[in-house]
Amino acid sequence: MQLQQMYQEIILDHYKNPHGRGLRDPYDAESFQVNPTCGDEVTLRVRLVGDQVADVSYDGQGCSISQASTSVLTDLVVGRSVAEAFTKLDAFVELMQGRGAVEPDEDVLEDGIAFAGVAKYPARVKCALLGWMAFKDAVARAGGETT
Amino acid sequence: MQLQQMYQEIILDHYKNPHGRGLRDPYDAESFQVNPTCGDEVTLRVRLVGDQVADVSYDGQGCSISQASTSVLTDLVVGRSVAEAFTKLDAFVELMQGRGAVEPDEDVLEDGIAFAGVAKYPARVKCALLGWMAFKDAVARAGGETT
Amino acid sequence: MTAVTAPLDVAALRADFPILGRTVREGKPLVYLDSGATAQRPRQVIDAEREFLEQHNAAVHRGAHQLAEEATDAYESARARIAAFVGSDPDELVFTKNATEGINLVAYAMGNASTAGPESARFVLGPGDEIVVTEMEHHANLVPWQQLALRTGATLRWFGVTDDGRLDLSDVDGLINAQTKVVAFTHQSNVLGTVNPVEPLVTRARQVGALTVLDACQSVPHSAVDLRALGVDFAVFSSHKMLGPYGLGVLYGRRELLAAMPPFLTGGSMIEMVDMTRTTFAAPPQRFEAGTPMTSQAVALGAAVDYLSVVGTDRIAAHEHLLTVAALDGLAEIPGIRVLGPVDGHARGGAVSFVVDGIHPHDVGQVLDDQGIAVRVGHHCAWPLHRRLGVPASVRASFYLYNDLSEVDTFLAGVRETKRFFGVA
Amino acid sequence: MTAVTAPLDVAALRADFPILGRTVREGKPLVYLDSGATAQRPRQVIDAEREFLEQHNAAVHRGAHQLAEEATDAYESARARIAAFVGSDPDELVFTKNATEGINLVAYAMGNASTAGPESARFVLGPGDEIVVTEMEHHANLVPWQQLALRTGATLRWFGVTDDGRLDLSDVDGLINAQTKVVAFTHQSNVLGTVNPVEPLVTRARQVGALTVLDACQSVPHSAVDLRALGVDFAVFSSHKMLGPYGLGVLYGRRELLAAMPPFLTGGSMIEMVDMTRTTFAAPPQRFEAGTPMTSQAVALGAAVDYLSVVGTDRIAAHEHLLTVAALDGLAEIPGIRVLGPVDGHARGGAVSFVVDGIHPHDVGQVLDDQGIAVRVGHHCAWPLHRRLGVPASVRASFYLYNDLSEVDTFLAGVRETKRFFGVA
Ligand SMILES: Cc1ncc(COP(=O)(O)O)c(C=O)c1O
Ligand SMILES: Cc1ncc(COP(=O)(O)O)c(C=O)c1O
Repeated sequence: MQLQQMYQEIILDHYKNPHGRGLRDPYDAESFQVNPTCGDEVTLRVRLVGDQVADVSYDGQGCSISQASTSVLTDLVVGRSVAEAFTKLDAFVELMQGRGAVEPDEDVLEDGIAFAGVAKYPARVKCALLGWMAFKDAVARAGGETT
Repeated sequence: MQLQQMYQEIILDHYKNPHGRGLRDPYDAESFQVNPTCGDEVTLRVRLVGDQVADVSYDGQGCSISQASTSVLTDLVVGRSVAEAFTKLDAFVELMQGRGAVEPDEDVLEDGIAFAGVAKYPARVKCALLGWMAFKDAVARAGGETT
Repeated sequence: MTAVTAPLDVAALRADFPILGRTVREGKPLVYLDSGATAQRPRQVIDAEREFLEQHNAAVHRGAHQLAEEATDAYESARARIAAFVGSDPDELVFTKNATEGINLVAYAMGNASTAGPESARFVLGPGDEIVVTEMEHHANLVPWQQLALRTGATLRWFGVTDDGRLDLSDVDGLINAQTKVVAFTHQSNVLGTVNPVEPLVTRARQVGALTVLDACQSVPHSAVDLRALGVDFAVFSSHKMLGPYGLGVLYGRRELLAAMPPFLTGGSMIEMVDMTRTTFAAPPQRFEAGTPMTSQAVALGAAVDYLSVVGTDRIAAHEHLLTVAALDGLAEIPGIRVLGPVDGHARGGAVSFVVDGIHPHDVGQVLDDQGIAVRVGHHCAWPLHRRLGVPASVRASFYLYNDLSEVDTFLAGVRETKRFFGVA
Repeated sequence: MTAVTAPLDVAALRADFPILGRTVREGKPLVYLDSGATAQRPRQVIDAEREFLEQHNAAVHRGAHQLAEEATDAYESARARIAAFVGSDPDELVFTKNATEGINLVAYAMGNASTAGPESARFVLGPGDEIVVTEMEHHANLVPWQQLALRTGATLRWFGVTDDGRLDLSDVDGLINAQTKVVAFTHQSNVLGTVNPVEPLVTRARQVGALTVLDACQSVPHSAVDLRALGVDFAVFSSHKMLGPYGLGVLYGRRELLAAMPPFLTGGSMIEMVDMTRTTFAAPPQRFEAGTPMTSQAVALGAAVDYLSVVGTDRIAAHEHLLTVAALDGLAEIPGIRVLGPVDGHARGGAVSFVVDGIHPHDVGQVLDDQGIAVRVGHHCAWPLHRRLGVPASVRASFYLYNDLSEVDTFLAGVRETKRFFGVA
C-alpha cells in the first residue's frame, strides 16, 4: 500500500490536533480560499508586526491533507520574518508541484517534509496548498514585504 | 463514366435552351428560393386562372441541374390543373429522394425522367428541387388548391 | 423497475471495454464506479469512429464529391438513430459539444429573442418574468439560468429538496405561475439518484404557458426515455455518459419551438443568405449547428445507441437497480455512513452518494483509489444541493452496464477498510 | 517562402493516412483536394486518441482516482504542446468545439460585459462603438460580429477587397479609429489563399485601443505561426483542419485579457463558488471551458501538432507553395479560367479558387468528382467575398502536406476534361 506514504503519521496527527486553529484578533488581513472541485475552504488571517509574522489564525473545512498542511504552516511561519516565511512557502510549493521528484529539505520545511508523498497525487496537491495560498494572499493584502 | 447518367442529353438541352425563362406579368404570387451551400437562387412566379396553372415564369442562376429542372417544370405544369401539377411535383420529389431506387413514370414526368440519374448524387438533389420548391411555395402563396 | 427481462451477461459485455481490463495502483484490478462522470467506451464505438475517419471522412453538407456524400450520410444516419433512441425525429435533434452547451443554447437564444423577429416573441424574457429551477440541479442547469436572469432582469426561483432527497412539490402551483417563462429541471439527479416526476411539472408548465427544459444527462444513458411521451419542450443529454465520445451533446427541441427560436452560435453552415450587413438563417437543426460539426463523434454516438439498444435499455436499468440496491443495503450495514438521497431503490437510479462520519470525502476517495476503486469525491457540480443537505462534499459511486455485484462487494469492503485505516469506529 | 528546407517525402507521409489509399467512383484513386474544408487524419492521431480511451479515460479535473489523474495529465500536456506550437502558454489557450465557437465566445463575452463587473469594462460595446471586419471573412468571422452589433447597437464596418483579392488597406486610419472596439480579420483567406499583413492592423488597433481577433484557421495548419509575435489579442483555429479530430477548436487570448473577460458558456468546471442566487467564476482557461471538455480530442490534437512539428511547418509551407504555383501556372494555360485572388505565389497559401467560363462550379465539381478528384464548390462560407468578385460561387482546390505534384496534374487534366465534357471551348 502506497497509502502510508501519503498519510504519514505526522499528517494524521496535525489533522487530529491542528495547531493554531480558530480565527483570532487582532489581524492585518484575511484571505478566503476555496477549492472549487471539492468545496473545501479556508479563511486565514495574518498579523504582521514589523517584518515579522506575529500570528496566523484560520478556520475552514477540508480533508486531512488541507487541514494538516495549514496546521504545519502556522508552525513554520509564525514568529519568522515575512521573507523567511516566503522561503518556506516557495520550498513547500516546489515540493508539492514536484510530482515526487523533489527532495525536501527538513531544515526548511520541518514537519512539512511529511507531505512529500502527497506530491505524487496531483489531485491532492491543491488540497495541500490551500492554506498556503491563503497565507500568501493575506500577506500580500497586508502589504507585507516578501523580500 | 457514370457522368452521362446524370448529365443526360435532355438535361443539357434544357440547360442550354431553357423553356419559359424570364419573369412575366401578370402573376399571382412569386417565390424566391436559395440553396445556402452554393448560392444558387431562383425567383419564380405563378399565374393561376381558376384551378389552372396559366403561367410559370422564372429567373435565377444556378448549375445545369437546377436550371434544367426548372425548365422541365414549366413544360410539365403550365396548362394543367393545380392538382395535376402537384401530382407531378410529388412524383418528381419522390424520384429525386429515391437514391436511384425509384422507377420514374414517363407518363407523369415526361422529360423529368432524365433526372433519375441525379437522384444517385444526394448533394445534387437540392439543385434539382430548387425550382420545384419555388413552385410549391408560390402556389401556396397564391392560395391555390392542391387537391 | 422492469424485472421481467433476462439478466445482463456482464462478463461478456466487459470484454468489449478494453480499459476495464486495466490494473491501477500497483496491480489492483480497476473497479470503475465513476460512470456518472463519464462512461467508458466499447470497442464497437471506437471502431465506428475509426472506420469513418479512415474510409469516409469529409466535410458534411458542403462538398459535392463522393466522400462528402458518404460523410453526410453517415452523420445524418447517426442523427436519425439517436433521435429514434429517445423517441424523437431527426429534425428535432441539435448536436452541441456537450449537454452544458445545449442548456446554454436555449438560455442564450431566449436572451437573443428580444433583438430577433416577432416569430420569437414567445422566447422573450424580462423583468417580472420568472425562471424556475430546482435545488438539486447540476451547475449546468443552474448557472446558465442565473446568468440569463442577470442579463434580462428576470427572477430565478426554485423547488427545494426534502431531507430524503426528493423534490419538494408541495407548492407546484405557486412556484410555476403566470409569470413563469421556463421550468428547467433534472430528470435524474447525478448526486442523489432521485428520478423526478416529469408529468406534474410539465402539466403545470403547460397550464401557464411556460417552456420546460429537461436535463436528461443521467436518465438517457441508463433507462428507456421517450422525450416526446414525456411532453417536455427541450431536453439535453451528453454522448460521453452513454458510451459515446467526448465533445458531443444533444439538444432535443419540439419542432415548432426550434422553428421559432433565434440562433445562438453563428457562422458557417447555419445561414440562409449572408451579406455584409445582414444574415438570414437556415431551418433547424442546421440553424443551431454553426461551424464544422462533430461529424465523427456523431457517427460514434450512433454506434453507441446501437450498442445500448442491442443490450436493451430496460435490461440496463434493471441491472443497475440490482447493483444500486446491493450498494445501498451494504452501506446501511456499515455504521457511520450517511447516504444522500433515497435509501431504497424506489424511483432512483444508480448514483449512490454518501459521507462517512469523521472522514472527509477526499480521504475516503483516496483510500478507495488505493484499492483500485474509482469513485468521485466533491460536490459533483451540485454545490447548492450539498449545502442544502448540510455537507460540503460527498463520495459518489455510480454504476453502469459493465459493473457487477462483485464490484459492489469490493466497493463495500473498501469503505470498511477506509474506516479501519483512519481508525474511525 | 522558405526554400532552403529539404523537400517532403510525400509518398512516406501518405502511408500514414489510411483514407488516401481509397478509391472512389468506380475505382478511381482518391485525389483529395479539399483540405481547406477538413484535413484527413494520420494513424498517429487516431491511435493517440484510441490509446487514451482504452487506457487512461476518465473525467478530468474532477476525480481523485488514478485514471482521473492520468486523463488530466494527458489533457493538460496536450494543451501545453498545442500552446507551444503557436508560440503561446497553456493558460492562454481555451478549448472550444470549433473555431466558430471561439469567435462567438469573444463576441458573446463582450456582449455579457455590460452586466458583468467593472473589471470587464474594456469589453463593453454600445451605440457609437465600431466593429471592423473585412469583406473576405469566412461567415464564422462575420456573422457573430453582425449579431453582436445588432444586440449592442454598435456599428459594423469593413475593409474592402481589391480586384486581385488583397485587402484594400488604403484607409486603415479611417476605418480603425477612436470608436473602434474590435478589429477581426482573417490571417489567410480560405477562398483566395491571400495571406493578410497582420502588422499594420495590429499596430493601428493598438493605437486606438481596439482589440484584435485573428482568424488563423487557414494559417496555423499550413505554416509556422507565432501568435505572441504577431501581437494579436485573440486568435482562433480548428483542430480538424490540422490533422486533428472534429469537435475541437482553440481560442488563444492574451493572459490579461482572458483574466478580465466575463464568461460565455456557464455550468460545471468553470465556477469558483455557486449558490442558488450567485456564482463566481474560475480563472482562465477553465472559466471558458464549461461542462465536460473535449478530452480525448485535445489529446489527439496534441498528437497532431507533434506530427506537424516532426514534419516541420516550414517544410509544409514550402511544399504547398510548390503545389500552389504549379496549379496556378497550369490553370493559367487553360483558356476561360478565372482564378479568384492572387495569381502568383506571393503572400498566398494553398487554396486555389476559380471559375470556368460557361460552366457552373457545381458542374465542374461533379466532373472532377467523377474522376476521383475531391474539390469544394459553392461560396465556401464567404458569400460577401464572392459577391464582391462578381461570381455566385467557385471551385476550390486546396492542398496539404499529403498532396503531390502528380495530383496537381490530375487536377489540371480534370479541369480540361470538364471543358471537353460540356463542350466549352
Ligand atoms: C478562414 C476560416 N475561418 C473559420 C472557419 C470555421 O472553422 P470551423 O468550421 O472549424 O469552426 C473556417 C473553416 O471552415 C475557415 O476556413
Ligand atoms: C445531471 C447532469 N447535468 C448536466 C451535466 C453536464 O454534462 P456535460 O458536462 O457533458 O455538459 C452532467 C454531467 O456532468 C450531469 O450529470
